[in-house]
Amino acid sequence: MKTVYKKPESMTSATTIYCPGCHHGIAHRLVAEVIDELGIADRTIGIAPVGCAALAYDYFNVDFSEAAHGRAPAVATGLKLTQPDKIVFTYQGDGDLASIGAAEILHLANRGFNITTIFINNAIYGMTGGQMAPTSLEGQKTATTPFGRDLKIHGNPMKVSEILTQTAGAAYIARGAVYDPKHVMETKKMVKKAFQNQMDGKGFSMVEILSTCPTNWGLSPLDAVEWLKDNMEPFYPLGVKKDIDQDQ
Amino acid sequence: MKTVYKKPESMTSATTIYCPGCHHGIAHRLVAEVIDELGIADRTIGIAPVGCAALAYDYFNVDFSEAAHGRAPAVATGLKLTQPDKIVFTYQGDGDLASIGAAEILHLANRGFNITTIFINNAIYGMTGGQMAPTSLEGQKTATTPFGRDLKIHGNPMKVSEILTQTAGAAYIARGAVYDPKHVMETKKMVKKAFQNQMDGKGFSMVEILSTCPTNWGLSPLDAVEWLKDNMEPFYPLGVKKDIDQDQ
Amino acid sequence: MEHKIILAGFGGQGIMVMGRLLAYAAMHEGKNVSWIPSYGVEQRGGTANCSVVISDEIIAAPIVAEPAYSIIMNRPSLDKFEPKMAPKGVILVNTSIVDRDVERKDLDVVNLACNDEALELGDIRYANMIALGAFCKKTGIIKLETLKKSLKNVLSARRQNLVEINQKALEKGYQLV
Amino acid sequence: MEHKIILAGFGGQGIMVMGRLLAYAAMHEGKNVSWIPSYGVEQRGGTANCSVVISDEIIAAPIVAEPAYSIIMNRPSLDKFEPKMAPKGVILVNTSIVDRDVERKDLDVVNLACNDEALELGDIRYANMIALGAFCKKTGIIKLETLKKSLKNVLSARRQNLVEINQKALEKGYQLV
Amino acid sequence: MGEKFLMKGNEALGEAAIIAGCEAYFGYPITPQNELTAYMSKRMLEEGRVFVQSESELAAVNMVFGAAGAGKRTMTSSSSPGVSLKQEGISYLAGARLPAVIVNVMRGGPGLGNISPAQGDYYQATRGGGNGDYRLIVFAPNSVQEMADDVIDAFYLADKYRMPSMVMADGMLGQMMEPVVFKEPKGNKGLPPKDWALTGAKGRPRNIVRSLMLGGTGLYEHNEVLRKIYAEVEANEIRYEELETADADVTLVAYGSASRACIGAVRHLRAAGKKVGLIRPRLVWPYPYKVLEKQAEKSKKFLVVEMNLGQMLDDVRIGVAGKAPVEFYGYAGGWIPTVKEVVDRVNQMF
Amino acid sequence: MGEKFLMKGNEALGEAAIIAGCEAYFGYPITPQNELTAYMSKRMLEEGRVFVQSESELAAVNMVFGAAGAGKRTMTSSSSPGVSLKQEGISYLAGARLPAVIVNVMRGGPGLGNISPAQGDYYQATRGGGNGDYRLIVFAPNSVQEMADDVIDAFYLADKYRMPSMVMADGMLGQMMEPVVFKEPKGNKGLPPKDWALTGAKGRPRNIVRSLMLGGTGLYEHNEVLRKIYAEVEANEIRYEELETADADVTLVAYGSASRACIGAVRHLRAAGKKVGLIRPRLVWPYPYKVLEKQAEKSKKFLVVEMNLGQMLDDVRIGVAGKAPVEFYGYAGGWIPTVKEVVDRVNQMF
Amino acid sequence: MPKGKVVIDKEKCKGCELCIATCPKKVLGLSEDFNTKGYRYSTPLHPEECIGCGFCAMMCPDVAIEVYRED
Amino acid sequence: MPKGKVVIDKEKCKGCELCIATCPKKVLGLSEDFNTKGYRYSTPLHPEECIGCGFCAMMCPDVAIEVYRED
Ligand SMILES: Cc1ncc(C[n+]2csc(CCOP(=O)(O)OP(=O)(O)O)c2C)c(N)n1
Ligand SMILES: Cc1ncc(C[n+]2csc(CCOP(=O)(O)OP(=O)(O)O)c2C)c(N)n1
Ligand code: SF4
Ligand code: SF4
Ligand code: SF4
Ligand code: SF4
Ligand code: SF4
Ligand code: SF4
Ligand SMILES: [Mg+2]
Ligand SMILES: [Mg+2]
Repeated sequence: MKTVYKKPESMTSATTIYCPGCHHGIAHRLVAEVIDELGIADRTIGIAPVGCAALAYDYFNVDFSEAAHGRAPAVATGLKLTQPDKIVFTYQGDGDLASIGAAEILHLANRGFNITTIFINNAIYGMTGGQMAPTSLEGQKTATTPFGRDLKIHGNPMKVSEILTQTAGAAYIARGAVYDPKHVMETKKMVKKAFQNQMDGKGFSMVEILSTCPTNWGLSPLDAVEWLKDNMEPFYPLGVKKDIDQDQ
Repeated sequence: MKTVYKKPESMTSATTIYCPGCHHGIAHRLVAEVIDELGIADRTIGIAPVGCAALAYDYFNVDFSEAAHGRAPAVATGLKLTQPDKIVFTYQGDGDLASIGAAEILHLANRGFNITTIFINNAIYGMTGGQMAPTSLEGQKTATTPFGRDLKIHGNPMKVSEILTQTAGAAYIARGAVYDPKHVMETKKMVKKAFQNQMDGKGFSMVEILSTCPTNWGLSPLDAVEWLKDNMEPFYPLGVKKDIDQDQ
Repeated sequence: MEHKIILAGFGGQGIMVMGRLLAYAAMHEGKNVSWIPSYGVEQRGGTANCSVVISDEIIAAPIVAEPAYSIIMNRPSLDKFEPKMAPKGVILVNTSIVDRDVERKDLDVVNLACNDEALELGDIRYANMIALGAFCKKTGIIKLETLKKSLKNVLSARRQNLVEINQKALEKGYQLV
Repeated sequence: MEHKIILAGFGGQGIMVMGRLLAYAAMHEGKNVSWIPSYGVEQRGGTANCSVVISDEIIAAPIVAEPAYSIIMNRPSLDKFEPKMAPKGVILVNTSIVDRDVERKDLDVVNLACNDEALELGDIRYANMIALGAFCKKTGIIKLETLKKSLKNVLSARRQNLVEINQKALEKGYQLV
Repeated sequence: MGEKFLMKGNEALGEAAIIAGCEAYFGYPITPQNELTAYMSKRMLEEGRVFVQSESELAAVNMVFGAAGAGKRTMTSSSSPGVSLKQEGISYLAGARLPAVIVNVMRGGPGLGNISPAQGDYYQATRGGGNGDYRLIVFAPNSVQEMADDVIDAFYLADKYRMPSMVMADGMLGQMMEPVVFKEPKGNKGLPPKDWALTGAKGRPRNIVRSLMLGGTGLYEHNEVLRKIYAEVEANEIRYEELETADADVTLVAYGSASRACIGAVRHLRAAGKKVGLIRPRLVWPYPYKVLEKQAEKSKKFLVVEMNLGQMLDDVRIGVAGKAPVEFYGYAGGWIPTVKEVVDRVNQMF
Repeated sequence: MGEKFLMKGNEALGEAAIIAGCEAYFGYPITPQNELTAYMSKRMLEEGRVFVQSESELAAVNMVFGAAGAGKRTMTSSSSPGVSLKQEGISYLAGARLPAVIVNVMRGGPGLGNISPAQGDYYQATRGGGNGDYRLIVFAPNSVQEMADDVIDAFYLADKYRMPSMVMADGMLGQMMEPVVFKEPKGNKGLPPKDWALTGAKGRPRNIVRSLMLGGTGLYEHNEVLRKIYAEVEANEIRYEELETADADVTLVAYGSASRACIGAVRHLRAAGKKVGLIRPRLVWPYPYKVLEKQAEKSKKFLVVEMNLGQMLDDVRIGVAGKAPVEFYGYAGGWIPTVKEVVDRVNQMF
Repeated sequence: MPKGKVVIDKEKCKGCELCIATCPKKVLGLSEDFNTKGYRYSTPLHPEECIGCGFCAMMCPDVAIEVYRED
Repeated sequence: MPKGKVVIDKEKCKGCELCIATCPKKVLGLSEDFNTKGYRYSTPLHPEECIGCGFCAMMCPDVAIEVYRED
């Protein structure tokens, strides 16, 4: 029998600390599959965020650095500029990337340094127990919006990908999801493109992945998928937002 | 004889520390004129940046706070939310707002808090002696781009106003200049609108003002105006970039 | 007197509420008391546990390293805490879920099929109160009445209607030992 | 011996270069030397000045608070530094621009119309070298030759063609005292 | 006496702030202080006051700068790495002489470390991790009750001296529940008016809030003002507790969570006939140097117990001034001393 | 001996870094260290190395984290408020055991303060303004020559002990020109290989760079490793200079810019027959406590001179340990002691 | 229809049911018993129905699934 | 053409010439002498030509100019 699916080489056999059904695991897998397919495992350096994926280095079979909360783009800059032949990627949550690290990602994108970012948007702070993220939706109840996110009080949800399209240095910005096989396949293409771009020296590339946090949303993994489709996807439309290869 | 022009009441009689011909002075004047015209001097609180305008409080006859470099939006948030009836504005340079303070301005704009920002884009760090700003142009020689800004090495110039239009909370984003009377008049209208919006509770409003830094550009004040027109204005086109009143 | 207690089980078993109830009751009886959860990454999927200390004096160490008492609601918790128990400690084990016996011979073991007993009351969610009721009787650290009275303090406003059924569970557990 | 010198004037008058030249020359003569500009916001539009200390020993205080020597190239600098001069200090004043006399009686004053003399060489930009040449003669702190030789160290690569004319200015200033 | 509540330390901090009249809270989530931010997100809105979950700790402390500049009682809280990020802002608060309360619920370090209780930020809190010469009034509670009491006092003293104050707790105190009774705050009794606040210049000359003092001797003089205020605080506000120190041969010195095991140890060792006492600074700045100096005249030995590698140790050495040997017992990264450990360690000293 | 240059301190720092093999520099402008960033912006490109003007000090120190993680010699520089912003990052560097050099050209504080020379960040540098228990090797040069020498040593010792080091200068040293001769660096002689670096896992198991140690006793053990390393540094790397201390009745203690006036004062006072000496720590961490302890056996009095309100004062008190009175002379916010001032102050002690 | 085979590592499974919901052939279901981490795990209830499409593996966040198909 | 009057505070002026360049009537020019701050300052060389348009004042970064016009 031929093998249809097996654990990618670039993943370790460690069991993740992620909650049941958490999309972090799927996103990890896609990244690992892409690293395998591109044959770059021995020259890839990943950067783990502060967030549920803080221990990402336990799950990837490649060199990894930690980064202070939000500063993965800066750490990536230090790693990449000193070793331009290496493939450097950051893996960041919405608190990490969109909140505390907003300046760093904006400047990385605007500079256009040749780095890849995987951005996990689960509309919440998973690691710290479910507080509002910049991407939390109107009305969403979280640990810090106990009465629901009120736009007057808590401000508006942030569309990071749309904002970053306005930067000169972004080569590729896309938003995917992983809630069914079709989207898993589409999103994997995006991830691959984002890595391929770096190999081709095209500049900053980012894939935002709409993800569930069943635990902090207070939903079962399957209900969480439905909530994502009903609430997140309409507000954060999927698709390629910028692609210098297409735009030219 | 009737008075055509006199120092606005909201300005003190102190002589500024600004270099001859520096556009900071004109921008100050416009803000003071608007404060006078709206009759809000006794309930306005300004926030000075870290930059050449760090001593702005010496020149305005209204309550003023200092802010750490880049953090004026945060200081403004603290002042405004605790006193919603006051008119709070930040006055920030391109180093302050676009570089170190990128996260704060992005989040203020996205939240849409009811605050006004005057953003002086002179494509350089004036105060510290002429280093590259995020807004410095391709090829521009500065203290930290001695061979000219090389996009591959130093990254791309940042179009802050265009980026901020993508935030949900920005009510009004406009870019003006003050290099001749016509533009002074136009820009004053923008500034007035940005303050009026706050009085009307419409949300975050910002006016970017393209400005000269004759000293650090190494040009006479008049040559600096020409440089601005020839180089900055084409890259940073003037006009209203977003206006919820128009867009609706 | 100082009583050092560990309560442990899976996340959804109401371990924290059980601990808080014990702590409240002790406070209502005029004791010094402390409650502290073990917090951290290990919580996810692993065991949840909390320390409760009840004392007549100032509590020197709220985190219990060597419990004299414990309520063990699942197997991983038994594996983790059995070796840590103080000599001759009292250990209450939820045999509905725990599939092995306590190995240490010095311990004073109470075996109770909490889930099954709870199911009789209509829902396995009351297993924690069954356990606590039994623990109360066995140890005498706290009065059953105080536990019952304190229930309103630990149930959220929305759940006040469950006071009565939880009181029943406490009583049932009390009777079972 | 330790010589504490202040050089002061407007921003565009080549004050810093004058100071650096003096410092270089002193270094070339094997002395300990320090040069430090006054920096800060006050520089804009105000006076620019620098301290030079030349010494046989380690220099204890590079910032000169009480200069024994000064070259004063404009009026605000005179106002600022005249009161600070050490008793009986040597003060060289650029009378082309400074429109008042030195008031202190104890000071050893050298009045020199540096700008006018420089203009004779073709450009008022050489006023600083005129002043320094004169200062050299008057004080004997440094040799004219060393100053002349050190010029190449302070002029940027693009300005090396100006070495000669600046040397002339130094000489001219030297002659004038 | 009010009602007795069983509360988490983090929540008690929040409720005490509400009682103390905190008008604006700015925070960013971080373990182990999350319950405080969550608590404020609910209670402040219920009270019609200001709550903002800021984009970062930097933003939070600078929002505090704004609210404090408006003359409001304001607070921010975080845990170790987050407090590191606030250092510039705290230095600004001190420089601009703005009263505000900062809470640090310390965790293991350095760097990201872990989320276990620790006392590794003692230096940062007492010596100013930010730039320049400034101080914070630093409370070191060792129980949920003290956390509540200290927040109330922290607001008051901040206003009294026009300077920021800090409540330095740790993950154990933040996470644990204990009974707490909230005391009546003093309100504004005896406090100077905030006539420097930025409230709009209606009917008065404009006010300026700043730490920048360019040119001339402005900053020098400003620092002399700070020096005077700090000397005043040191003269007025020393707070500590002594336990069995009168005849102690060995004196323990500890604060916060570490001091609880020490209290247990003293009890235990006294019961065993050993002459052991404890000095427990309630404020770690200003520091009770004189108390230690006096104790050093009678006590033969000192043992500092900290959940770090030895930080208050410096202060004890300064206080004891060579009059007796000072030993240290401490580990970092999640160690919480047990009574038994302290007892064993002290027994080595006899 | 190489050529003698007349150079600004800031530029000498830069050239020395180039000579020391600094492969990546990340900085953000701030007075009075701007010449260093400017110098690197030119020279690093000329050398084909990495220069980035980062968006902030935070970004700079985290870029350093990246470059250090890659096993490269790397440096960042700033002045006081900017260094405050780096505290979290520095704590991370220490936690992850990454070698790197941080330069602080100190200015007046607290807050924005001013741009005059000052020594107000001594506490921050020597005790860690960031969270947790960590140390930096802290150089305190007092001349342009020493600035150059120290940068070279700072890179070497950082690599040797796998920890960050700091060169702590001030606005006067940064802005002044003095003659400087660049010494030959030791290169990598005697240094451990950087087999932990992130260079891609080709032909070896993957490497991980981190300070996070969750669960179990990982962080506790990590801190014990740090404790051991720090003890080693304290045993090996004490550096100080003594001037006329052998028979000194009054011993001055000073570092950096403040020490220059003290050298002048010692000379002056000795000429006047007064027995005065100076101890000048060249590294302020590790600190020469034992040197002070020994000196306290012969010297009657100590005077600490600092351009702050008294920070190293703590260390001198700890070192002297009560054996002699320790007095303090210092002001903050732009004060630079003159020889005359120090002489006058010392004369009060006789 | 091709014939497939699905292999699930029960110890890696966290019982999230994402695979179960996605299987077009309803091959998978939750076990009655628990794995050592305390989860009911996914298991092929109707292995004969499996077409080896790999969808289940694609959805598994814990890489607990291997899929094979007849060539 | 209306008649205007321009008044320049010579001590506030920094001699940047922005007003001079903007004046439609070429009224203004730099002085020969310096003010106390050392700047050559702007001064009405042809005051009679002034139409009181206020452009000069609008361009002055130092608020050194007042303009009046006949009603
Ligand atoms: C400086 C700092 N601030 C705050 C934290 C606490 N913290 C850890 S993870 C996190 C947010 C995680 O949310 P996100 O980035 O969305 O990742 P997720 O867990 O949702 O994947 C925060 C605030 C920290 N470790 N450091
Ligand atoms: C934290 C911090 N970093 C850096 C500085 C130094 N600094 C002062 S002003 C400035 C930049 C000013 O540039 P910009 O904001 O463009 O204002 P401009 O002077 O051009 O008006 C910098 C970097 C500082 N004071 N604080
Ligand atoms: S908390 Fe949320 S984001 Fe984190 S592992 Fe659990 S489900 Fe995933
Ligand atoms: S340096 Fe530039 S921005 Fe600053 S005052 Fe001078 S001209 Fe204006
Ligand atoms: S491979 Fe396809 S058919 Fe087989 S179990 Fe998985 S999803 Fe079902
Ligand atoms: S998707 Fe994976 S973890 Fe989830 S139930 Fe299926 S096999 Fe188990
Ligand atoms: S008012 Fe108009 S015409 Fe008169 S001087 Fe000014 S610009 Fe010229
Ligand atoms: S614009 Fe103002 S400052 Fe400039 S020359 Fe005219 S009057 Fe003077
Ligand atoms: Mg998230
Ligand atoms: Mg600028």
